[in-house]
Amino acid sequence: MAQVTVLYFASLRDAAGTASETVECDGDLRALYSMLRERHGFALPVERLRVAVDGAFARWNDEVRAGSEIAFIPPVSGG
Amino acid sequence: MAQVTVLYFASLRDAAGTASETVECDGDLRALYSMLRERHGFALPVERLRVAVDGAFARWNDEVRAGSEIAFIPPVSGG
Amino acid sequence: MSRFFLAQTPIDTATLRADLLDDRVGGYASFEGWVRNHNDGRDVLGLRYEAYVALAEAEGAKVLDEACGKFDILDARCVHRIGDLVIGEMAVWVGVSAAHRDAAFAACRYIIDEVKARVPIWKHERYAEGDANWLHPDSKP
Amino acid sequence: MSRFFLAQTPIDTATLRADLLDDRVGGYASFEGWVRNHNDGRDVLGLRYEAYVALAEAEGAKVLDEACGKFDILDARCVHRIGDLVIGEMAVWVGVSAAHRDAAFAACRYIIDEVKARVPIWKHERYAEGDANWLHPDSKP
Repeated sequence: MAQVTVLYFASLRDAAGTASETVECDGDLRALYSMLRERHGFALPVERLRVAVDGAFARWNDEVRAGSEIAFIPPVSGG
Repeated sequence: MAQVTVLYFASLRDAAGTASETVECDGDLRALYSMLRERHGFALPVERLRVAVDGAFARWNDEVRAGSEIAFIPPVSGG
Repeated sequence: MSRFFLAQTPIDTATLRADLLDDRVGGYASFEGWVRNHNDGRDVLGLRYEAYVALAEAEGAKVLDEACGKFDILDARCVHRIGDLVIGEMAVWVGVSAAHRDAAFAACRYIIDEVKARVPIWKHERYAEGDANWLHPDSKP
Repeated sequence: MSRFFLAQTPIDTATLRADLLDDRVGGYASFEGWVRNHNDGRDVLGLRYEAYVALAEAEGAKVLDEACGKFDILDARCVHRIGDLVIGEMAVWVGVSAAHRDAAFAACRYIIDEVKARVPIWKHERYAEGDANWLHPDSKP
Protein backbone atom coordinates (compact mmCIF):
# COMPACT_ATOMS: atom_id res chain seq x y z
CA MET A 1 0.00 0.00 0.00
CA ALA A 2 1.25 3.48 -0.97
CA GLN A 3 0.66 6.39 1.38
CA VAL A 4 -0.11 9.67 -0.42
CA THR A 5 -1.43 13.15 0.32
CA VAL A 6 -4.61 14.11 -1.51
CA LEU A 7 -5.61 17.76 -2.10
CA TYR A 8 -9.23 18.83 -2.58
CA PHE A 9 -10.48 22.04 -4.17
CA ALA A 10 -13.80 23.82 -4.64
CA SER A 11 -16.82 21.48 -4.47
CA LEU A 12 -14.62 18.46 -3.75
CA ARG A 13 -13.24 20.15 -0.66
CA ASP A 14 -16.74 21.04 0.51
CA ALA A 15 -17.86 17.43 0.02
CA ALA A 16 -14.78 15.95 1.68
CA GLY A 17 -14.95 18.47 4.51
CA THR A 18 -11.19 18.95 4.31
CA ALA A 19 -8.61 20.53 2.00
CA SER A 20 -6.28 17.54 2.24
CA GLU A 21 -5.92 14.13 3.75
CA THR A 22 -3.47 11.27 3.87
CA VAL A 23 -4.69 8.03 2.35
CA GLU A 24 -3.33 4.58 1.56
CA CYS A 25 -4.10 2.88 -1.71
CA ASP A 26 -3.06 0.48 -4.46
CA GLY A 27 -3.31 0.82 -8.22
CA ASP A 28 -3.64 3.82 -10.45
CA LEU A 29 -4.98 7.32 -9.96
CA ARG A 30 -8.36 6.36 -11.38
CA ALA A 31 -8.75 3.67 -8.73
CA LEU A 32 -7.77 6.16 -6.05
CA TYR A 33 -10.45 8.61 -7.14
CA SER A 34 -13.07 5.85 -7.28
CA MET A 35 -12.28 4.87 -3.72
CA LEU A 36 -12.41 8.48 -2.46
CA ARG A 37 -15.52 9.28 -4.46
CA GLU A 38 -17.30 6.43 -2.71
CA ARG A 39 -15.97 7.50 0.69
CA HIS A 40 -16.94 11.19 0.36
CA GLY A 41 -19.89 11.03 -2.03
CA PHE A 42 -18.31 13.24 -4.70
CA ALA A 43 -20.86 14.18 -7.36
CA LEU A 44 -18.33 14.60 -10.17
CA PRO A 45 -17.49 11.50 -12.27
CA VAL A 46 -13.85 10.90 -13.14
CA GLU A 47 -14.52 11.90 -16.78
CA ARG A 48 -15.11 15.51 -15.71
CA LEU A 49 -11.91 15.80 -13.67
CA ARG A 50 -8.24 16.16 -14.38
CA VAL A 51 -5.58 14.87 -12.02
CA ALA A 52 -2.22 16.30 -11.00
CA VAL A 53 0.71 14.71 -9.18
CA ASP A 54 3.28 16.87 -7.37
CA GLY A 55 2.09 20.04 -9.10
CA ALA A 56 1.97 18.74 -12.69
CA PHE A 57 -0.90 17.28 -14.69
CA ALA A 58 -0.82 13.48 -14.80
CA ARG A 59 -2.71 10.61 -16.48
CA TRP A 60 -5.44 8.61 -14.79
CA ASN A 61 -3.70 5.31 -15.49
CA ASP A 62 -0.44 6.42 -13.85
CA GLU A 63 0.35 4.24 -10.85
CA VAL A 64 0.07 5.91 -7.46
CA ARG A 65 3.57 6.56 -6.10
CA ALA A 66 4.18 6.51 -2.35
CA GLY A 67 4.85 9.96 -0.88
CA SER A 68 3.34 11.88 -3.78
CA GLU A 69 0.86 14.76 -3.53
CA ILE A 70 -2.22 14.16 -5.65
CA ALA A 71 -4.79 16.77 -6.63
CA PHE A 72 -8.14 16.16 -8.29
CA ILE A 73 -9.02 19.09 -10.52
CA PRO A 74 -12.75 19.76 -10.99
CA PRO A 75 -13.83 21.72 -14.10
CA VAL A 76 -12.23 25.14 -13.75
CA SER A 77 -14.10 28.45 -13.76
CA GLY A 78 -11.56 31.25 -13.67
CA GLY A 79 -11.90 34.45 -15.64
CA MET B 1 -20.72 78.01 -63.88
CA ALA B 2 -21.04 77.00 -60.24
CA GLN B 3 -18.73 78.57 -57.67
CA VAL B 4 -17.64 76.16 -54.92
CA THR B 5 -15.07 75.89 -52.13
CA VAL B 6 -12.63 72.99 -52.40
CA LEU B 7 -10.77 71.59 -49.38
CA TYR B 8 -7.43 69.80 -49.69
CA PHE B 9 -5.87 67.47 -47.15
CA ALA B 10 -2.55 65.69 -46.69
CA SER B 11 -0.59 65.19 -49.95
CA LEU B 12 -3.25 67.02 -51.97
CA ARG B 13 -2.80 70.11 -49.83
CA ASP B 14 0.97 69.94 -50.22
CA ALA B 15 0.61 69.64 -54.01
CA ALA B 16 -1.99 72.41 -54.25
CA GLY B 17 -0.01 74.63 -51.89
CA THR B 18 -3.22 75.59 -50.10
CA ALA B 19 -5.79 74.04 -47.75
CA SER B 20 -8.73 75.46 -49.71
CA GLU B 21 -9.60 77.49 -52.73
CA THR B 22 -12.64 78.83 -54.53
CA VAL B 23 -13.17 77.46 -58.02
CA GLU B 24 -15.78 77.71 -60.79
CA CYS B 25 -16.82 74.65 -62.71
CA ASP B 26 -19.49 72.78 -64.63
CA GLY B 27 -20.48 69.15 -64.52
CA ASP B 28 -20.03 66.47 -61.87
CA LEU B 29 -17.54 65.99 -59.07
CA ARG B 30 -15.39 63.70 -61.22
CA ALA B 31 -14.97 66.45 -63.81
CA LEU B 32 -14.07 68.91 -61.06
CA TYR B 33 -11.32 66.65 -59.75
CA SER B 34 -9.98 66.08 -63.29
CA MET B 35 -9.70 69.81 -63.82
CA LEU B 36 -7.99 70.40 -60.48
CA ARG B 37 -5.69 67.39 -60.88
CA GLU B 38 -4.45 68.87 -64.14
CA ARG B 39 -4.07 72.32 -62.59
CA HIS B 40 -2.12 71.17 -59.49
CA GLY B 41 -0.46 68.00 -60.78
CA PHE B 42 -2.06 65.70 -58.18
CA ALA B 43 -0.47 62.24 -58.27
CA LEU B 44 -3.55 60.38 -57.04
CA PRO B 45 -6.03 59.16 -59.68
CA VAL B 46 -9.72 59.61 -58.97
CA GLU B 47 -10.11 55.87 -58.36
CA ARG B 48 -8.04 56.15 -55.18
CA LEU B 49 -10.02 59.03 -53.71
CA ARG B 50 -13.37 59.52 -52.08
CA VAL B 51 -15.29 62.77 -52.29
CA ALA B 52 -17.40 64.61 -49.74
CA VAL B 53 -19.84 67.50 -50.13
CA ASP B 54 -20.72 69.71 -47.18
CA GLY B 55 -19.27 67.26 -44.68
CA ALA B 56 -20.88 64.05 -46.00
CA PHE B 57 -19.55 61.44 -48.42
CA ALA B 58 -20.90 61.94 -51.96
CA ARG B 59 -20.79 60.16 -55.35
CA TRP B 60 -18.42 61.15 -58.14
CA ASN B 61 -21.27 61.54 -60.62
CA ASP B 62 -23.18 63.96 -58.37
CA GLU B 63 -23.52 67.36 -60.07
CA VAL B 64 -21.51 70.19 -58.53
CA ARG B 65 -23.89 72.51 -56.64
CA ALA B 66 -23.09 76.21 -56.40
CA GLY B 67 -22.03 77.29 -52.92
CA SER B 68 -21.12 73.80 -51.71
CA GLU B 69 -17.93 72.81 -49.89
CA ILE B 70 -16.20 69.91 -51.62
CA ALA B 71 -13.43 67.80 -50.10
CA PHE B 72 -11.29 65.23 -51.92
CA ILE B 73 -10.37 62.44 -49.53
CA PRO B 74 -7.05 60.69 -50.25
CA PRO B 75 -6.57 57.14 -48.89
CA VAL B 76 -6.74 57.49 -45.12
CA SER B 77 -4.03 56.37 -42.69
CA GLY B 78 -5.31 56.88 -39.18
CA GLY B 79 -4.68 54.44 -36.35
CA MET C 1 -23.65 62.12 -27.28
CA SER C 2 -20.97 60.93 -29.65
CA ARG C 3 -18.85 57.87 -28.84
CA PHE C 4 -15.99 59.00 -31.09
CA PHE C 5 -13.63 61.87 -30.36
CA LEU C 6 -10.64 63.60 -31.90
CA ALA C 7 -8.11 64.78 -29.31
CA GLN C 8 -5.33 67.31 -29.60
CA THR C 9 -3.82 66.29 -26.26
CA PRO C 10 -2.70 62.96 -24.76
CA ILE C 11 -5.46 60.40 -24.15
CA ASP C 12 -6.39 59.59 -20.54
CA THR C 13 -7.45 55.95 -20.88
CA ALA C 14 -8.21 55.51 -17.18
CA THR C 15 -11.04 58.05 -17.23
CA LEU C 16 -12.38 56.79 -20.55
CA ARG C 17 -12.37 53.24 -19.23
CA ALA C 18 -14.11 54.23 -16.01
CA ASP C 19 -16.97 55.69 -18.07
CA LEU C 20 -17.57 52.28 -19.65
CA LEU C 21 -17.75 50.16 -16.52
CA ASP C 22 -20.87 49.34 -14.56
CA ASP C 23 -22.25 46.37 -12.64
CA ARG C 24 -23.48 44.60 -15.78
CA VAL C 25 -20.05 44.52 -17.43
CA GLY C 26 -18.40 41.10 -17.52
CA GLY C 27 -15.83 41.72 -20.25
CA TYR C 28 -13.92 44.82 -21.26
CA ALA C 29 -11.72 44.76 -24.37
CA SER C 30 -9.51 47.61 -25.40
CA PHE C 31 -7.00 48.42 -28.08
CA GLU C 32 -4.34 51.10 -28.24
CA GLY C 33 -2.29 52.13 -31.25
CA TRP C 34 1.10 53.59 -30.44
CA VAL C 35 3.63 55.47 -32.53
CA ARG C 36 6.36 52.97 -33.43
CA ASN C 37 9.98 53.88 -34.06
CA HIS C 38 9.86 52.18 -37.46
CA ASN C 39 7.46 51.64 -40.35
CA ASP C 40 8.00 49.69 -43.55
CA GLY C 41 11.64 49.25 -42.65
CA ARG C 42 12.35 52.96 -42.10
CA ASP C 43 13.32 54.66 -38.82
CA VAL C 44 10.56 57.05 -37.78
CA LEU C 45 11.32 60.12 -35.63
CA GLY C 46 7.76 61.30 -35.11
CA LEU C 47 4.53 61.98 -36.88
CA ARG C 48 1.57 64.22 -37.32
CA TYR C 49 -2.06 63.26 -37.75
CA GLU C 50 -4.34 65.53 -39.69
CA ALA C 51 -8.10 65.10 -39.95
CA TYR C 52 -10.97 66.48 -41.94
CA VAL C 53 -12.51 67.22 -38.57
CA ALA C 54 -16.22 67.54 -39.39
CA LEU C 55 -16.32 64.39 -41.51
CA ALA C 56 -13.99 62.43 -39.23
CA GLU C 57 -16.23 63.09 -36.23
CA ALA C 58 -19.34 62.12 -38.20
CA GLU C 59 -17.83 58.99 -39.73
CA GLY C 60 -16.20 57.95 -36.45
CA ALA C 61 -19.52 58.31 -34.62
CA LYS C 62 -21.15 56.19 -37.33
CA VAL C 63 -18.60 53.41 -36.88
CA LEU C 64 -19.20 53.36 -33.13
CA ASP C 65 -22.98 53.34 -33.56
CA GLU C 66 -22.67 50.48 -36.05
CA ALA C 67 -20.62 48.52 -33.53
CA CYS C 68 -23.26 49.06 -30.85
CA GLY C 69 -25.91 47.76 -33.25
CA LYS C 70 -24.02 44.78 -34.69
CA PHE C 71 -22.62 43.33 -31.46
CA ASP C 72 -24.15 42.48 -28.10
CA ILE C 73 -22.17 45.08 -26.18
CA LEU C 74 -23.05 47.57 -23.47
CA ASP C 75 -21.07 50.56 -24.74
CA ALA C 76 -17.97 51.61 -26.67
CA ARG C 77 -15.72 54.62 -27.18
CA CYS C 78 -12.91 55.57 -29.52
CA VAL C 79 -10.49 58.51 -29.37
CA HIS C 80 -8.00 59.41 -32.10
CA ARG C 81 -5.18 61.89 -31.62
CA ILE C 82 -4.50 64.66 -34.13
CA GLY C 83 -1.50 66.97 -34.29
CA ASP C 84 2.15 66.17 -33.57
CA LEU C 85 3.07 62.92 -31.79
CA VAL C 86 6.42 61.55 -30.70
CA ILE C 87 7.57 57.92 -30.62
CA GLY C 88 5.78 55.99 -27.88
CA GLU C 89 2.72 58.25 -27.78
CA MET C 90 -0.75 56.78 -28.06
CA ALA C 91 -2.39 57.56 -31.40
CA VAL C 92 -5.72 55.81 -30.99
CA TRP C 93 -7.68 54.12 -28.22
CA VAL C 94 -10.75 51.86 -28.38
CA GLY C 95 -12.68 50.56 -25.37
CA VAL C 96 -15.68 48.21 -25.37
CA SER C 97 -17.73 46.90 -22.47
CA ALA C 98 -20.03 43.88 -22.72
CA ALA C 99 -21.60 41.19 -20.60
CA HIS C 100 -19.42 38.57 -22.35
CA ARG C 101 -16.00 38.61 -23.96
CA ASP C 102 -16.92 37.36 -27.44
CA ALA C 103 -18.88 40.51 -28.25
CA ALA C 104 -16.33 42.77 -26.54
CA PHE C 105 -13.45 41.42 -28.66
CA ALA C 106 -15.45 41.40 -31.91
CA ALA C 107 -16.69 44.96 -31.48
CA CYS C 108 -13.25 46.25 -30.47
CA ARG C 109 -11.73 44.73 -33.59
CA TYR C 110 -14.53 46.04 -35.79
CA ILE C 111 -14.09 49.57 -34.48
CA ILE C 112 -10.35 49.84 -34.97
CA ASP C 113 -10.54 48.24 -38.43
CA GLU C 114 -13.34 50.51 -39.62
CA VAL C 115 -11.83 53.65 -38.11
CA LYS C 116 -8.55 52.94 -39.87
CA ALA C 117 -10.30 52.19 -43.16
CA ARG C 118 -12.94 54.92 -43.26
CA VAL C 119 -12.31 57.89 -41.01
CA PRO C 120 -10.57 60.78 -42.83
CA ILE C 121 -7.37 61.01 -40.81
CA TRP C 122 -3.94 61.06 -42.42
CA LYS C 123 -0.53 60.23 -41.03
CA HIS C 124 2.53 62.28 -41.90
CA GLU C 125 5.77 60.51 -40.93
CA ARG C 126 9.17 62.12 -40.41
CA TYR C 127 12.15 59.82 -40.98
CA ALA C 128 15.66 59.60 -39.57
CA GLU C 129 17.04 60.39 -43.06
CA GLY C 130 15.44 63.83 -42.86
CA ASP C 131 12.57 63.37 -45.31
CA ALA C 132 8.87 63.07 -44.57
CA ASN C 133 5.89 61.45 -46.19
CA TRP C 134 2.09 61.39 -46.21
CA LEU C 135 0.80 57.84 -45.93
CA HIS C 136 -1.86 56.99 -48.48
CA PRO C 137 -1.97 53.21 -48.36
CA ASP C 138 -3.29 51.28 -51.36
CA SER C 139 -5.46 49.18 -49.11
CA LYS C 140 -5.68 48.85 -45.37
CA PRO C 141 -3.71 45.95 -43.86
CA MET D 1 10.42 35.62 -15.04
CA SER D 2 6.85 34.47 -15.25
CA ARG D 3 4.30 36.35 -17.33
CA PHE D 4 1.35 35.03 -15.29
CA PHE D 5 0.48 36.04 -11.75
CA LEU D 6 -2.13 35.31 -9.11
CA ALA D 7 -3.04 38.38 -7.06
CA GLN D 8 -4.76 38.64 -3.69
CA THR D 9 -5.22 42.40 -4.03
CA PRO D 10 -6.75 44.67 -6.70
CA ILE D 11 -4.94 44.72 -10.05
CA ASP D 12 -3.11 47.91 -11.05
CA THR D 13 -3.49 47.80 -14.82
CA ALA D 14 -1.65 51.08 -15.42
CA THR D 15 1.63 49.74 -14.06
CA LEU D 16 1.20 46.39 -15.80
CA ARG D 17 0.53 48.14 -19.09
CA ALA D 18 3.53 50.44 -18.69
CA ASP D 19 5.76 47.36 -18.40
CA LEU D 20 4.62 46.20 -21.84
CA LEU D 21 5.21 49.39 -23.80
CA ASP D 22 8.38 50.33 -25.63
CA ASP D 23 9.29 52.13 -28.85
CA ARG D 24 8.68 49.05 -31.01
CA VAL D 25 5.06 48.64 -29.90
CA GLY D 26 2.48 49.61 -32.52
CA GLY D 27 -0.53 47.78 -31.09
CA TYR D 28 -1.57 46.99 -27.54
CA ALA D 29 -4.62 44.82 -26.88
CA SER D 30 -6.01 44.14 -23.46
CA PHE D 31 -8.89 42.34 -21.87
CA GLU D 32 -10.40 42.65 -18.42
CA GLY D 33 -12.92 40.33 -16.84
CA TRP D 34 -15.16 41.98 -14.24
CA VAL D 35 -17.51 40.57 -11.62
CA ARG D 36 -21.02 40.99 -13.01
CA ASN D 37 -24.12 41.46 -10.89
CA HIS D 38 -25.77 38.48 -12.60
CA ASN D 39 -24.87 35.08 -14.04
CA ASP D 40 -27.12 32.54 -15.73
CA GLY D 41 -30.16 34.64 -14.82
CA ARG D 42 -29.35 34.83 -11.09
CA ASP D 43 -28.47 37.96 -9.09
CA VAL D 44 -24.92 37.68 -7.81
CA LEU D 45 -23.82 39.49 -4.64
CA GLY D 46 -20.13 38.65 -4.80
CA LEU D 47 -17.72 35.83 -5.35
CA ARG D 48 -14.56 34.11 -4.32
CA TYR D 49 -11.83 32.69 -6.54
CA GLU D 50 -9.79 29.79 -5.26
CA ALA D 51 -6.72 28.39 -7.01
CA TYR D 52 -4.47 25.38 -6.79
CA VAL D 53 -1.68 27.93 -6.56
CA ALA D 54 1.37 25.91 -7.61
CA LEU D 55 -0.32 24.36 -10.63
CA ALA D 56 -2.19 27.54 -11.58
CA GLU D 57 1.04 29.51 -11.68
CA ALA D 58 2.77 26.82 -13.74
CA GLU D 59 -0.12 26.36 -16.17
CA GLY D 60 -0.71 30.10 -16.48
CA ALA D 61 2.95 30.69 -17.28
CA LYS D 62 2.73 27.94 -19.91
CA VAL D 63 -0.26 29.60 -21.60
CA LEU D 64 1.60 32.92 -21.76
CA ASP D 65 4.74 31.30 -23.13
CA GLU D 66 2.65 29.50 -25.75
CA ALA D 67 1.12 32.81 -26.80
CA CYS D 68 4.56 34.38 -27.17
CA GLY D 69 5.60 31.47 -29.38
CA LYS D 70 2.46 31.19 -31.52
CA PHE D 71 1.91 34.89 -32.28
CA ASP D 72 4.18 37.65 -33.55
CA ILE D 73 3.98 39.69 -30.36
CA LEU D 74 6.54 41.56 -28.29
CA ASP D 75 5.32 40.57 -24.82
CA ALA D 76 2.26 39.61 -22.78
CA ARG D 77 1.08 39.42 -19.18
CA CYS D 78 -1.90 38.00 -17.34
CA VAL D 79 -3.01 38.49 -13.74
CA HIS D 80 -5.88 36.61 -12.09
CA ARG D 81 -7.37 37.59 -8.76
CA ILE D 82 -7.96 35.07 -5.99
CA GLY D 83 -9.90 35.55 -2.77
CA ASP D 84 -13.10 37.54 -2.19
CA LEU D 85 -14.34 39.97 -4.86
CA VAL D 86 -17.32 42.29 -4.92
CA ILE D 87 -19.48 43.29 -7.90
CA GLY D 88 -17.55 45.53 -10.26
CA GLU D 89 -14.11 44.30 -9.24
CA MET D 90 -11.65 43.13 -11.85
CA ALA D 91 -11.16 39.36 -11.79
CA VAL D 92 -8.64 38.92 -14.59
CA TRP D 93 -6.49 41.13 -16.80
CA VAL D 94 -4.60 40.32 -20.00
CA GLY D 95 -2.27 42.70 -21.84
CA VAL D 96 -0.39 42.08 -25.10
CA SER D 97 2.01 44.32 -27.00
CA ALA D 98 2.96 43.79 -30.64
CA ALA D 99 4.20 45.66 -33.66
CA HIS D 100 0.82 45.14 -35.37
CA ARG D 101 -2.73 44.74 -34.16
CA ASP D 102 -3.57 41.37 -35.74
CA ALA D 103 -1.13 39.52 -33.52
CA ALA D 104 -2.01 41.60 -30.45
CA PHE D 105 -5.73 40.75 -30.74
CA ALA D 106 -5.15 37.08 -31.55
CA ALA D 107 -2.75 36.55 -28.66
CA CYS D 108 -4.98 38.41 -26.19
CA ARG D 109 -7.92 36.22 -27.14
CA TYR D 110 -5.82 33.05 -26.97
CA ILE D 111 -4.58 33.88 -23.50
CA ILE D 112 -7.96 34.61 -21.92
CA ASP D 113 -9.54 31.55 -23.58
CA GLU D 114 -6.78 29.19 -22.48
CA VAL D 115 -6.53 30.62 -18.98
CA LYS D 116 -10.28 30.14 -18.52
CA ALA D 117 -10.14 26.61 -19.92
CA ARG D 118 -6.98 25.25 -18.32
CA VAL D 119 -5.76 27.12 -15.26
CA PRO D 120 -6.99 25.54 -12.00
CA ILE D 121 -9.01 28.43 -10.59
CA TRP D 122 -12.57 28.03 -9.34
CA LYS D 123 -15.34 30.56 -8.87
CA HIS D 124 -17.67 30.45 -5.87
CA GLU D 125 -20.73 32.66 -6.36
CA ARG D 126 -23.00 34.02 -3.62
CA TYR D 127 -26.55 34.78 -4.74
CA ALA D 128 -29.18 37.29 -3.66
CA GLU D 129 -31.38 34.37 -2.52
CA GLY D 130 -28.80 33.50 0.14
CA ASP D 131 -27.32 30.36 -1.37
CA ALA D 132 -23.90 29.91 -2.95
CA ASN D 133 -22.38 27.64 -5.56
CA TRP D 134 -19.08 26.42 -6.97
CA LEU D 135 -19.02 26.77 -10.74
CA HIS D 136 -17.87 23.63 -12.53
CA PRO D 137 -18.97 24.25 -16.11
CA ASP D 138 -19.52 21.30 -18.44
CA SER D 139 -17.49 23.00 -21.11
CA LYS D 140 -16.09 26.46 -21.43
CA PRO D 141 -18.21 28.96 -23.39
